[in-house]
Amino acid sequence: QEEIYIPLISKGFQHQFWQAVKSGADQAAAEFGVRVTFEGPDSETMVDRQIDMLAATLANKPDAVGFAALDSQAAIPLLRKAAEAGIPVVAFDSGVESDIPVTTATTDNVAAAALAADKMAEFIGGKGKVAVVAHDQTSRTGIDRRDGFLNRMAEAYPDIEVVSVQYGQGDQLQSTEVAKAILTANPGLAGMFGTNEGSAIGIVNAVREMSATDLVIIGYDSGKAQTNAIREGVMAGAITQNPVGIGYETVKAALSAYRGEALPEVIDTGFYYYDASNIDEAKIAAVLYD
Amino acid sequence: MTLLVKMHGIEKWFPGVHSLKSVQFDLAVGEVHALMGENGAGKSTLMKVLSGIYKRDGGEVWIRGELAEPAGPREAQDLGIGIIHQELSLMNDLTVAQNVFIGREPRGLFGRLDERALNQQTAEIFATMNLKLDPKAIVGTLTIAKQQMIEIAKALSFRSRVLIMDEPTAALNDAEIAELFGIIRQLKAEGVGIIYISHKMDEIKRIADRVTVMRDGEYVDTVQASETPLSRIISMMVGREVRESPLQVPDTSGNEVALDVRQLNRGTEIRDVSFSVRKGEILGFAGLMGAGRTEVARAIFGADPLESGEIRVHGKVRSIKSPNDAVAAGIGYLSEDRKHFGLATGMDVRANISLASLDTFTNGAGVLDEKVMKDVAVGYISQLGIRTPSDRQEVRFLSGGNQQKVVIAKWLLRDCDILIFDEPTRGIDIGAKSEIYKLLEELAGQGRAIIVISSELPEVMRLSHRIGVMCEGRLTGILPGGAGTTQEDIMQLATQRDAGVSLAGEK
Amino acid sequence: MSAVIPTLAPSTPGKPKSPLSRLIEMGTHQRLLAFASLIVLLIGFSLVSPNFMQTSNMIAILQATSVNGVLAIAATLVIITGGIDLSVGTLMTFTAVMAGVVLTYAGMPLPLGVAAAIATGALCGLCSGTFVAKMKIPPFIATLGMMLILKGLSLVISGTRPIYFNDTPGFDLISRGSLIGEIIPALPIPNGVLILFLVAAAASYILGRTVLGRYAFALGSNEEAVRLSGVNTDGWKMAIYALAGGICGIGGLLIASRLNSAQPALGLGYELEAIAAVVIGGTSLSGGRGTILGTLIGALIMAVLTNGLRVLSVAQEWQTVVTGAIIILAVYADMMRRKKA
Amino acid sequence: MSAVIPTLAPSTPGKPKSPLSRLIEMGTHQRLLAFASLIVLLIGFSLVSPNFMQTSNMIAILQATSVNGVLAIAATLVIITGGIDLSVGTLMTFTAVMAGVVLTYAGMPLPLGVAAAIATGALCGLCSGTFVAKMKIPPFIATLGMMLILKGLSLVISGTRPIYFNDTPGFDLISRGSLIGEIIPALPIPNGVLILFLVAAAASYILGRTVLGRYAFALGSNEEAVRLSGVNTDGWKMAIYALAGGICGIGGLLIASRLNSAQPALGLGYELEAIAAVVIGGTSLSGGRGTILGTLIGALIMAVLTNGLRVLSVAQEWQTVVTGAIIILAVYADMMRRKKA
Ligand SMILES: Nc1ncnc2c1ncn2[C@@H]1O[C@H](COP(=O)(O)OP(=O)(O)OP(=O)(O)O)[C@@H](O)[C@H]1O
Ligand SMILES: Nc1ncnc2c1ncn2[C@@H]1O[C@H](COP(=O)(O)OP(=O)(O)OP(=O)(O)O)[C@@H](O)[C@H]1O
Ligand SMILES: [Mg+2]
Ligand SMILES: [Mg+2]
Repeated sequence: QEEIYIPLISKGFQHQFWQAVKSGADQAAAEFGVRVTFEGPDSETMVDRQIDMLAATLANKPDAVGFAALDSQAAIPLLRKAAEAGIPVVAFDSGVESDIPVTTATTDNVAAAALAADKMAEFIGGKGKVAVVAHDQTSRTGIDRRDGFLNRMAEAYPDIEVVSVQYGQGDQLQSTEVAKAILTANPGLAGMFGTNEGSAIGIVNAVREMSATDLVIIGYDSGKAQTNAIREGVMAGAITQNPVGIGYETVKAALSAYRGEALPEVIDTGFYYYDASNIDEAKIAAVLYD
Repeated sequence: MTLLVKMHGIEKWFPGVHSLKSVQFDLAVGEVHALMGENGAGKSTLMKVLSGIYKRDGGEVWIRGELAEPAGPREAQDLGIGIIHQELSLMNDLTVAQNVFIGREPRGLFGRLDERALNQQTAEIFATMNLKLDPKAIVGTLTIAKQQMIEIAKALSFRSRVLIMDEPTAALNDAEIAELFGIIRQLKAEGVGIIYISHKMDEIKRIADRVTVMRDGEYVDTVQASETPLSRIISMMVGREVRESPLQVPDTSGNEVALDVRQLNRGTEIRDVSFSVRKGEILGFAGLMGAGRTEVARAIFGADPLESGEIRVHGKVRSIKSPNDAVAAGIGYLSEDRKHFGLATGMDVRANISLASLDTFTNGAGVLDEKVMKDVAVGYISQLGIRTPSDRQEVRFLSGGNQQKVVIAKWLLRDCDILIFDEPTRGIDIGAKSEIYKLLEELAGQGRAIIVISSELPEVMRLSHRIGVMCEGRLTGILPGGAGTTQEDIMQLATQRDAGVSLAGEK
Repeated sequence: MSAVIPTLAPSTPGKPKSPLSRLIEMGTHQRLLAFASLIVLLIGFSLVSPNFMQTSNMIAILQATSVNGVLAIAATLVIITGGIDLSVGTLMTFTAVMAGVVLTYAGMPLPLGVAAAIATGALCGLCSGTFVAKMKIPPFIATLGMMLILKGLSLVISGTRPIYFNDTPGFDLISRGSLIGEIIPALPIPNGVLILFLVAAAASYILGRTVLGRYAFALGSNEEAVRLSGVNTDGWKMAIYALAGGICGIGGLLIASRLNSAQPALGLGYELEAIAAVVIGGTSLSGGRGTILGTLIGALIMAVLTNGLRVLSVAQEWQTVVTGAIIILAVYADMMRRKKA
Repeated sequence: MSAVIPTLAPSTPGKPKSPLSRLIEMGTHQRLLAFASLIVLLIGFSLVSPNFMQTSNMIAILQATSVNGVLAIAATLVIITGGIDLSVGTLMTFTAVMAGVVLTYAGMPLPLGVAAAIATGALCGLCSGTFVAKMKIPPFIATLGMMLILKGLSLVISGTRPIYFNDTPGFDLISRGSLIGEIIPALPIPNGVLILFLVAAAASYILGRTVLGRYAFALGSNEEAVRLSGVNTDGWKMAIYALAGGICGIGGLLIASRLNSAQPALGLGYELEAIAAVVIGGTSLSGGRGTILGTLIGALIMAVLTNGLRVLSVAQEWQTVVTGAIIILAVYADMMRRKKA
């Protein structure tokens, strides 16, 4: 019989994080002998473009769909259409607020960012001024990671003041300029948190270009530049999700859903904090990409 | 008699130019008042002040006995003043009718346009002008001549009490000029006052009642046209005597053939045209509007494609695919439409003059030698008497005639063996005209082959050693130059139509 | 109608052409040309992929065209006057947000929301128009500024959170419902598409048959000449920009109802796509010429292209490459055919 | 022709102006005006925030200008010819990727990488130029197509992965090092900024003193007239586009060395910023007039604006609003001053 086709509609495409998810999906595809395609809009703001992508994919009568909704509500009519056509939907990255998806492969961004806050606090000794370079003001991941960090700081570390939250669209150059501006505006800043790869690298660049010293940088995700920064000690450490795992689990789940097998409500692919000390451990190395 | 217009003490300044120095002018009911003067004398400026386009820097304007302050085109229209501008100002993408009635379209409810009424009213106006032109034709596809007629029709449609005509005949041929004069006489009879600007002296005698002469932005004098000899008017304009040396045709039959054109063809515009020009010869081309002279010239110059035909330069067959090839082959072409095809009006005089010859002003590294370019430009400015504050003045700020002189300077500088001049003296004052005639003859004298396309028969006859006549894309004959050939001979060839061919935009 | 003559390259005075060929170029010529490219694409895709030519997919394509199409129509109006409008995308978003404020925050009835969106659009358009006409700011700058201002305001007003229309029953039907489908069940064309075509019809009527349209072309063709004819050019220009703004308001309603929410961050980058559709449709950026039908086809070409490549599940990076190449080819094909004509 | 009327003051057949201002306007006038707006901004920000006026921050601003500035210079060249270049952003990225391929994948020495980037840029520019000049495709479409093609190709060639230059010691010094700083330690101006100014100087020299520049202006002013002057307009046009492309190549090197990596996903949206800088600098989109100095100042204005607002840590959404408003005001101020002049 002809091969099973499982398209994944993601939130993005070019960013390294999504490429890692893609690679995980491809691994699974190879392993289970299914055909996987991976697509995502240029920016996480383009909700309607993602809908168009989903529509186009459904035209190909896939056997199951992986979907990372930019906005759950907006997608619901199409998801219904999929359900009616008997196409199981697996949500990934962030959940789809609807009962249509058979399962959700995700990590808890809020908790992950909170961990980042804890680490930051630990490094700067529980008091001082810190700032956040976030990658997006409106996207789910952007909001969760920002708020996860801010809320944790607010409730657990009264002596730490978050002086500025600014956004660099995950674009390394923009994030660099943003970070430099923040450093200029806040002499004696103790630490900075970058909410995704681009933001984190931006901070690192800023520190290099302004040759700022003893600033604690906590990053997010991985990528060669970031892992290098950690090895060199420019960056204290970073949170990483398991993007490869997300991709892999999504495809795996989609396949079992297609086969009608039972699935858990949520497949938590987990997140980790890593730094120079554990960066080379197998468990961590497995979830890092570069 | 009641005066429609009375202006006096009019002052106008432009950067570097004092264009109007306390000028006076008046216009009576039902008269044609000619306004004469050299290029840059200030004629158009004065009229733009009267029609509210320029704000005057001094002086007073009375319209029908009342002090008036025309603050813009609309106000001027309301005061009953209509103007035909020297430079065509039409919307090329719109149809003829849409242009004529722009701003006054017949409308239904909610600004709905009544296109049928629009076209019909336009057709009616054209009918009164005996003008054969399809109201639905796109203006951009029409010839300058036709576009000029549209401007006239537009001005007429305002039914103004005062009608300003700034060189309306510059682009017209005798036939249309006759029509225009018919219209003017009719308007006179209706009591309309007409201000008429032209550089064609003969026209003054034909229609003007009074003549006011300006020089260098100053009022010179106002005289009765009937009792003042042209020579006097001319000397008032130029400030000196202009002697027209009669044409003596040199014998060039022995000279080498510079340009030999055989069996040129393109659609209905060019139909097997063959002719040749020898070194030192001036070949004139006469013909009615749309005869296709420009087409032939443009085709030879590689500006438009050819369907068939052979072009030999100095005996060698040349394949000319672009103006670039043409210039390389030593052929230059001065277009009849300076605004669109002649000038980069946003650039200064110096840049425009050198535009066709930049290679001669550059070193190996492609660096320009501004110094030399300046000297050359200044040279031509004085030689052709171009009125401009400096060689860095943007060309669009020059008067019409002075712009034309800049184009001529460009090609004189380029110095080709074969030069095609299409309407070279369009809008150029009598003094400068004779200068340019001398220049052309000098060029011929130096052994260059010159082709002159002109819609002014006197000009063709004044210059040409031989006269080619075209009609509807065919070369209907070549007449010898000099006293032997009369206007009648030329017109006879120019009207050898053959049935079943119609011109652009005609019904 | 003059509107239809395409320019080869902006700011090049048309070199003499035989009156004949000019005539042919007028009328439906240009539209047919772009149309040809569209047909070729459709046939091509359906040959390669059996799944392409399904009613559902065709409708998906139309659905995908609707928003960009409406924005492109707005852009066409401005471009015909010789201007450009970079604010269509963020203005769309802003109007959607305003609809959200009226309907969800203030809980007013649906018609008021619709009115609010369109009025907001017209008002913002009027602003751009004023900047351009009265303050003589280049359209590019005026609308760029507007684009940024509106982008920011959308975020401010919405509190950077999407506004959902769940409390406004029937709002999503504006684009998702299908009046046609109720009459002809075999043809479930969504209302969004219907609205697109209605807007297009209205716009072409205005351009072709009303004074406003006439002056739009006249301004783009030779503004100075229009002024010299005693027309109040500034006023008419502002009117055009306002009209375009209002149309963007309709676009805002379409996208909002399609996503059943106003997404405040949306809209950046949409302006380029809209303008692209306009130019592919044969409208000249130098003004004075253009047709709504052409723009529609331009928008369809782009939608078909993206959808088709996805249905073929071409790798995304290659999709961009192919899209770029085909856009160039499609327009080149136009040039060639026009030359022949 | 539209080309001859400065868009900044459309359609006024020479309002009375003193001969002086007329002359200056053609020369440094316009630039000086934009310059005033720049000064106002600088003073304003340093009054509001003590941290703004630090050497380190001034240098940060200059560095932030470098990439956009170089792209804007490229765009200026094309815009002066009456065209437009939407591909500057993705071309920059593409050249960066090519440098990566040569240096990191093929492991060749630094100079070859530099050459590769610039050559690639020039080549791609030549393609756009050919589309425009030979195939008569409107510049907007030609460069839009190029933009998409190059965006895709960058991803394809890099395998959608950033290419790092860790194995090429000194590559990051291209923009980060500071030759000036070594000579005058007090003035650690990064090389990136130095390069920007060198490129600017070269470009203005070419525009002002060479045939190429002269034809660039002439083409923008009235292409047909230039053609009928026997000039090989197509060739020169292609040369300009190629030059612009080469300059984008330099931009690619700057950004790559700043990020010490070629980021294949970067570049979209940069074109708009570049063009904005050009227009703010007083270059007319209808071609025929413009200055590099103006463009530089335009780019600086935008950099100062974003940096200043960030230093004041204005909320993101308000940053956009203010930026938009100030861009409009800055240009409007120009208008006014020029009117007075
Ligand atoms: N807008 C302007 N800016 C600067 N100078 C101008 C402007 N318009 C006209 N001039 C100058 O004013 C003088 C008079 O120009 P005007 O056009 O009135 O001459 P004219 O008598 O109409 O000449 P022509 O017979 O060639 O049309 C010229 O020297 C011209 O350079
Ligand atoms: N700019 C133009 N656009 C289109 N067609 C033109 C243009 N100029 C001339 N033509 C065509 O060339 C023919 C002659 O036009 P032209 O302008 O040359 O008239 P003319 O100069 O009075 O006469 P001649 O052609 O003999 O010089 C017309 O049939 C017209 O269709
Ligand atoms: Mg005049
Ligand atoms: Mg002619």
